[in-house]
Amino acid sequence: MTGAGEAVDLATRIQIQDLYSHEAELLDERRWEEWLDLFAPELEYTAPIRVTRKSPHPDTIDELGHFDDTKMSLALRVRRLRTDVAWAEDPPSLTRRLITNLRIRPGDDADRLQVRTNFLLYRSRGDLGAYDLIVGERQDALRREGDSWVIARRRSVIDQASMSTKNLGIFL
Amino acid sequence: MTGAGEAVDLATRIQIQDLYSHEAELLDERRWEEWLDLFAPELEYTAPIRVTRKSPHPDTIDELGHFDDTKMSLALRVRRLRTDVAWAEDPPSLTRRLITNLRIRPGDDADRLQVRTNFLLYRSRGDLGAYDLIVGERQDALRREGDSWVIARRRSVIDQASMSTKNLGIFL
Amino acid sequence: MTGAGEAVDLATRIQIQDLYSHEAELLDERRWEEWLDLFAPELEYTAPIRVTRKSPHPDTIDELGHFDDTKMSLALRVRRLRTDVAWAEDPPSLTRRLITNLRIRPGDDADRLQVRTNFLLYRSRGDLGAYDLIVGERQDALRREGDSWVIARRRSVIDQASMSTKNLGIFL
Amino acid sequence: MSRYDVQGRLELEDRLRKTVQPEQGRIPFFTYTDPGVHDLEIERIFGRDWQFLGHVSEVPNPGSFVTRRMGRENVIVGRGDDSVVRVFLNACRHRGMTLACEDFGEVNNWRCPYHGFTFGSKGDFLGTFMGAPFERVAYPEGLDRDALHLIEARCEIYQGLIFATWSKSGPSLDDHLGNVKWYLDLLVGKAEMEVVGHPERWMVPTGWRLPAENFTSDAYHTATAHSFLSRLNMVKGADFGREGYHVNVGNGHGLGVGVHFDEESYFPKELEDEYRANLDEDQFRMLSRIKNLHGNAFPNFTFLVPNFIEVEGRRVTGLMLRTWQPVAPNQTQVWSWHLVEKNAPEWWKKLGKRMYTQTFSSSGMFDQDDTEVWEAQTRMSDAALYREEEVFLHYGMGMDLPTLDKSEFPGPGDVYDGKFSEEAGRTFYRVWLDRLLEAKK
Amino acid sequence: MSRYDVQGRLELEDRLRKTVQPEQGRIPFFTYTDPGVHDLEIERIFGRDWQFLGHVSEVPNPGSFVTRRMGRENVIVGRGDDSVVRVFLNACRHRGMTLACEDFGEVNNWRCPYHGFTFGSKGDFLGTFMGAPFERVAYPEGLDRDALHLIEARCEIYQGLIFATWSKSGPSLDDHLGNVKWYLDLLVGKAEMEVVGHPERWMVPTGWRLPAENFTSDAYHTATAHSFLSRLNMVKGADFGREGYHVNVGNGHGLGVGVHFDEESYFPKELEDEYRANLDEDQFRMLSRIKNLHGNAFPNFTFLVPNFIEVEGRRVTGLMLRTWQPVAPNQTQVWSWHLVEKNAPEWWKKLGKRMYTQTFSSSGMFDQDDTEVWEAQTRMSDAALYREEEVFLHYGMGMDLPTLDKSEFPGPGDVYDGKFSEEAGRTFYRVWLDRLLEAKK
Amino acid sequence: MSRYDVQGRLELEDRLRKTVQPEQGRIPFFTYTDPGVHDLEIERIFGRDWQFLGHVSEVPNPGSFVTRRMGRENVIVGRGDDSVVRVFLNACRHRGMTLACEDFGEVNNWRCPYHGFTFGSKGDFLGTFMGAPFERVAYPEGLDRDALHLIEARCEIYQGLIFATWSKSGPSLDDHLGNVKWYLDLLVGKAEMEVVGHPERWMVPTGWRLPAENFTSDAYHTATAHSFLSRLNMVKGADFGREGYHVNVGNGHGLGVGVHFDEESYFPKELEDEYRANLDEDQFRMLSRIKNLHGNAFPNFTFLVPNFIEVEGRRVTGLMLRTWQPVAPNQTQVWSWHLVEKNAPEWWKKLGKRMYTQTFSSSGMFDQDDTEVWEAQTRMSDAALYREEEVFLHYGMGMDLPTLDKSEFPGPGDVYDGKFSEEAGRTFYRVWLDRLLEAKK
Ligand code: FES
Ligand code: FES
Ligand code: FES
Ligand SMILES: [Fe+3]
Ligand SMILES: [Fe+3]
Ligand SMILES: [Fe+3]
Repeated sequence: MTGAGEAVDLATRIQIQDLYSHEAELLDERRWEEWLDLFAPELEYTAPIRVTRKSPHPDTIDELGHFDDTKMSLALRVRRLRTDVAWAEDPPSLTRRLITNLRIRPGDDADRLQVRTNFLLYRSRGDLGAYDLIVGERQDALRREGDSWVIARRRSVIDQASMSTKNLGIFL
Repeated sequence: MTGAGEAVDLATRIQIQDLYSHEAELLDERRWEEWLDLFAPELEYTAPIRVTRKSPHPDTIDELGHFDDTKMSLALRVRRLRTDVAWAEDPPSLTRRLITNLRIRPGDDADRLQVRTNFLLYRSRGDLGAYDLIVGERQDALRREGDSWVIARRRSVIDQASMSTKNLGIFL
Repeated sequence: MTGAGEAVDLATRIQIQDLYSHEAELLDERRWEEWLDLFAPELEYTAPIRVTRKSPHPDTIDELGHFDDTKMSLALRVRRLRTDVAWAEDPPSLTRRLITNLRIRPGDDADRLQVRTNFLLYRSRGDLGAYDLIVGERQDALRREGDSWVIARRRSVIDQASMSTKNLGIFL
Repeated sequence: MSRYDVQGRLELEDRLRKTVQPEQGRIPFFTYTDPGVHDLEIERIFGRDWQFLGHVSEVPNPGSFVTRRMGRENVIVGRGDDSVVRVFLNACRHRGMTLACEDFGEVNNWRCPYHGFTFGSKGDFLGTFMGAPFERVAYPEGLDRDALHLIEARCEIYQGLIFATWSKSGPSLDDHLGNVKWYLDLLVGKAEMEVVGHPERWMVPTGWRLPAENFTSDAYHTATAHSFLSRLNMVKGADFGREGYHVNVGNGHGLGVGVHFDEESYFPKELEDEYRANLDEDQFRMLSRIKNLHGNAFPNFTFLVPNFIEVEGRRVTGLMLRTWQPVAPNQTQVWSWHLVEKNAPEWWKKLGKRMYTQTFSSSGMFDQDDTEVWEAQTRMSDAALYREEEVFLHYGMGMDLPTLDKSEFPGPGDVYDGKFSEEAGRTFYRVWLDRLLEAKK
Repeated sequence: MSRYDVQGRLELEDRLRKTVQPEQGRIPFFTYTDPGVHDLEIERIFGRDWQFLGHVSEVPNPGSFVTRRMGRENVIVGRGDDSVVRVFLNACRHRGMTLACEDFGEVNNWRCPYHGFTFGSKGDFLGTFMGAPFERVAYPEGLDRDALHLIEARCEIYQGLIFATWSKSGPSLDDHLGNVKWYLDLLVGKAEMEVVGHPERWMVPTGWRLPAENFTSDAYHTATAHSFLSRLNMVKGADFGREGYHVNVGNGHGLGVGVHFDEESYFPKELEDEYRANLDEDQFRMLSRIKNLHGNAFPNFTFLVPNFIEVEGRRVTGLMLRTWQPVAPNQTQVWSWHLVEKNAPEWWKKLGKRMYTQTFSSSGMFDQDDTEVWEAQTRMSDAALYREEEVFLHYGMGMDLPTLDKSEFPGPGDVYDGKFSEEAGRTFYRVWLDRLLEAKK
Repeated sequence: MSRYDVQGRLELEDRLRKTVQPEQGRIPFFTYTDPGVHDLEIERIFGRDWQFLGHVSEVPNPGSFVTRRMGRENVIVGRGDDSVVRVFLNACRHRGMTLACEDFGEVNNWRCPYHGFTFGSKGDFLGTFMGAPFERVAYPEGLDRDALHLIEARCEIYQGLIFATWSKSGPSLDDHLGNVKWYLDLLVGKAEMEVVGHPERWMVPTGWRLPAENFTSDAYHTATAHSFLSRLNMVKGADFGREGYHVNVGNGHGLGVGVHFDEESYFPKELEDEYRANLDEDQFRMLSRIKNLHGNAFPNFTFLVPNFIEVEGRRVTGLMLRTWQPVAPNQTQVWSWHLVEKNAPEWWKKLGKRMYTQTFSSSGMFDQDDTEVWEAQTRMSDAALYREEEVFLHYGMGMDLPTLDKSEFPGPGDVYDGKFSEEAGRTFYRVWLDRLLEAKK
């Protein structure tokens, strides 16, 4: 069994757990600029497409994705969201991210970690009680940066072959 | 980054985490009297209304809420639930509270903490497979009481401008 | 208040937390044979039926369940899933298990623990954005096995009187 | 008759004509949730009747607006730069996009996010976002500004209550409200009122009519549905809300007034002067006796003074206004306002709000039981839609009773001694039936 | 013909008359999910036919009740204080509120939570909750007690199986069941039976008819749909369930019996005496040969003896009863009972329950595949509703085959050698069509 | 006219005939979401018209297949063992079970999971899974193999684009596409193309027509809906996409071409030879001037060359193809393909894909705003279905303008100078109306 307990010491484990709680709060409060600070400059931010295949064929397609971003392009998205004409998210969705099932594994070297978490992203808009759920797994690569960690890669695996939210105007 | 790791020592962190798991269990098992014991006498228990506004207007309205309770009024609610005529919740809903994203921050003094958690409250009633989700954030103020903690304030932020559960006959 | 912090030391707590994250990953990745290894040979694996009753009548019926399995019968189910004719789950559902609210309590002896967790099981199939949620509580009995733990009993309480997923072709 | 025998509108009208018998206290079960009935209601009641939308304190300044519902439709209630309150369909005249996307706000004009067509606070088309040169390229012949005026509803205000109707030729608000005005004065005319915060909204799986008729004439249910009151010794005596008056107000409106026999008014002394200045003598005396008051103005405007309760040594209540917006035959959106006298003392504001929230919000101890019941009735009706024999429900309480005269009760309408009567409910259904069968307005 | 050309009930009846051809083994695809067909079924099958509701062991005492479904409607199955089992629409006669809100219970009377109207265990109106004085105030002229009697269905019991129908003039249960009684004896008449725990319920996105016809006459699908059996070497030989008999029971009922050729009966020796005491000679001999038995009594009452399996050195099976409750054209609620002989040895009870749960509950290894298939058929039919050409499905297995005579098989009905026949399915559809076209009962 | 006055198909056809006035630039609001209109569309457009299903690179080998949608129906697009691409209804001929349950795959035949009926890659019935002996037992008289052939749609391919129609007698693909072929050449005929990964799918709560008409003729919305471009200084100049040409292609197809005035083509030099080899002189010159190109082929096939953007020192774009699959009047499934030239340099592939994903996938910065708008229009229309007066929408941009002649613009169709015109949108609605009123094809 490979669990977090073995890959890192307790202080790091807690630090990482808090990193994810903090990140979720930043996103749910739309503090996107602070959120961007959590990422490394070399960030790759992707989200593969899911397909329905029989076992044992893979059910993810990485050749194309819901996202294909760099830190710079995320920053552009954030700048866009800060204009007064970002209609899709202004008025903003009410969102809440539940982050669970933290799994920390050694990365390529001592300064790197592979971190997986499960997420449930609740999103409501409008006025008749409807909401969307986006559920999946984040597969992150973290890099040590001083005494903190930055996210150097994120691959978000959404658990639907046909997504049931009208757009990804929100971040995973 | 402000995370739990920095505000409190590990033992306290664990104590608080367990407090929330315990609370959820009490509520899901309808052990309301024990649940009331988790609160301080001076409790303020509120839940602001959410509105759809353009950025950067606030999307919460605290002038009116889904709840506006004290410990005494919560106790009255509980006494009511224990009668045999509390139709709304007898037969009771089947509920489950998932509490995640624990964030602990210093309070006004050493004996106080600001604690935030995200919650997903699943509620099913009746017999045709329907269910409601109530999702949001709890913003609690905890106060030390001996070697334990009590909840002195709770502000539950529900992430819907128009709630999709027929009543809040259950507690947040 | 009975929380995990009191029943076990921190290392064990972390070990158990990781056990559940690991288990969820195995199931979501359909690594069923590895999953079976987490269970003790004497396993009882059940899921009571829920009913709508007025308080204080119990709302679970253990005389009949959604599951009534042993380790051997689970192994048979797994063997079945590995054939090329397990239509119900081939193509497989896309699933994600969020495991929260860990509660650890002493078991019958020093080598046993009672562990409860809440779960949300997200399941999507097909191509039009539909999904099912199965939510409830796992009530497990763990048994020490060397320096690790195995699951000796699992009672999964699903929070619906009439389940809203077409079959339990997936494991709880 | 089963729903299946009804193939279209004409047959449905026939079925209604034959089976809805308010004067006999008989209403057929299918009307609770029949989809055809619901559609008729949308067209002929919510498409034509006066509907409550909000309070003037919600649109205080020129440019202030709120977005509200009239049945299934979304409307803008806006105060123009000329300070006049108007109501517009919240749909751009170009291609129907939602124009105001906020619950409330303050603007100079509404600019459509799709192609930039822009409308002034009086609903007039102002041009396109990109300005005249740009517009001239796209529309060299110009745009017909009149044809692009926002679709406007008739809007009238009574005692700060904003109403609107899509009907161009129907009665005035004054005529529509009729006798209920006397009672509304007691609630919102007695002092300068203001909306506290923002109306709460939530979804209840019921048709809109069940709650509306409950507030119109169902005083009787309290003794059972809300019997926790007696279980917890929260009410004295066992009259359970019978003590008081039932009023069949006319036009489908109905209400019940619970009275006390204490010397003093339960309303705050501090406001007495303001009350006196705004009410006539009869009204002021009535106000002083009020212990509770529930009512509904046809179709879906509910008002309530919850029973006064003692808390922290004070006797308080918290005024509630509501609408029940039809979303589907078995789905209603509740809008629940809490209003308070602007000049009231702090304790009255604070405790009144608390009492309102604990008794009649989504978490209200009364509301909970009511929503449970309405949902269950709705589900049973839904399930019974294809039964072959007609199931009739019982609306026969208080038939053929004598009315009080003016000397016994000062308010207008047909007044009955004691709140246990469904007379107003029967009139509600008479008006309802007449509306549904009125093909063209 | 596309659904769009069908404007109302009469045109739908026409389309059905023209295209449903059971005797030719042709059933049109649209009938699987057409909403109009579904509505007709609710009115003319579930509104009129005998439906299985539960077993007498579920209402053991005076005052015991369970709440069940008859199609879309909720009913109370209650044993009165006179020990008679009755079936009532679970709707208060006042305003239709759900009367019994529990899945089961034991009560003296049902008191409505809304206004307290109270009904005795025989369905009689007893008065209002607050008692006579209170009632006299509200209804000075009194209430018409007869008119307020609960709506009651006809209820009859066969071998402990409780059935009810809304039809007042239709055939008796005895006539309705006809030949299937002989087979039901084998399942629930052979010994004192009891329901284990409570029926399991869950939702399957299929029309109710697909599972019903599957159990009626689809022995053939096992070889493919459940071919994991052979993949895992869990069945010996390759007959895949052909070995046995197909029975077109009549009245739309159908079943298949799988037999073994071992000397000994697979049923527990410990119960042999009880079996003998309850069955006739033919039945007892048949029981001794049973390896499995699947069937369905029209419309939606399924019964099953799953194939005996060896486990822990014992040969066991676990009896299942089911109903498929129509919720929508593409939504069905499964009710699945497990029953066992009350006097059976513990091993039989414990292992039988386990086998039942592992093979035929919501997690059952057979059920899984079946639900997957039924959902897919339902979705394909839904999608095809507007196709212009009629798509016909194939129901042609085993046409024009000779029946066995009494000497070859002792049970009643048209019996065929080998389970591979859809004769009972064709009769199922013939009965179904006749029901749908019967305007008035 | 309210929806309630329309009792059936004939009255709906009447209403459409009277109120849909494309040539006057007037389209009634109800058509956006009326359920009856939607059903008509399913029958008469998606049941009859040529629809885009995918690209040949998705079915590269004999046995390759993908499953796709034609309106509400699921189809198999498979390359037979004879290398011919065919389209079949993905429903087993036995009982309608879904035959191919994967999004794509490679098989020798399709075997139904229910009873094992098996079909070859040409759609021919091959027999049952268990083989001939088994089948002979079940069907001693044999099965009619011809009658069991899969239901096949007409399939034709243009420049690697696979289309199909259920109509047996309608026009050829060639005739249906007509002038749009010249433009499709520019997108997918200019080089060997391949689908990158797999089309992305997601659900948008809009009717299918709003996006389709947007891509047909709505260049104007960019300036407002996507005005973040100017806010962030991402476009030079303020023409906002007017610069270019609007083309009313004919047959309901429409498109707009944005052009640049730079010397050099924006497309990669590395591919120039391949482009030249595949395009004629006019086309090659046009390609060299393209800055962006949006369009839609009736009914729901959208194509787009997003505006070239500079990134990492390169000028790139990422070709998009789309279909808008109708799921409900207010629910559409988007299918979005990204294609690229197979022989393109790596930078073009990598950056083009990135640009496509960032601008026009589910997270695309343009798509976001569009989906928000379409949902809002849909909701407003839904809410207005029961309004009594007809609400008309404005489709009047660019009426009665002169077309360019061949010397000014080489491509076919009616070409207008500048992209601000809704001429193609008006033709889209004319074709749409004619289709809906065509009772029998
Ligand atoms: S829809 Fe409002 S400007 Fe076009
Ligand atoms: S509805 Fe049952 S008493 Fe009124
Ligand atoms: S449905 Fe395909 S073989 Fe029967
Ligand atoms: Fe009430
Ligand atoms: Fe089966
Ligand atoms: Fe756009």
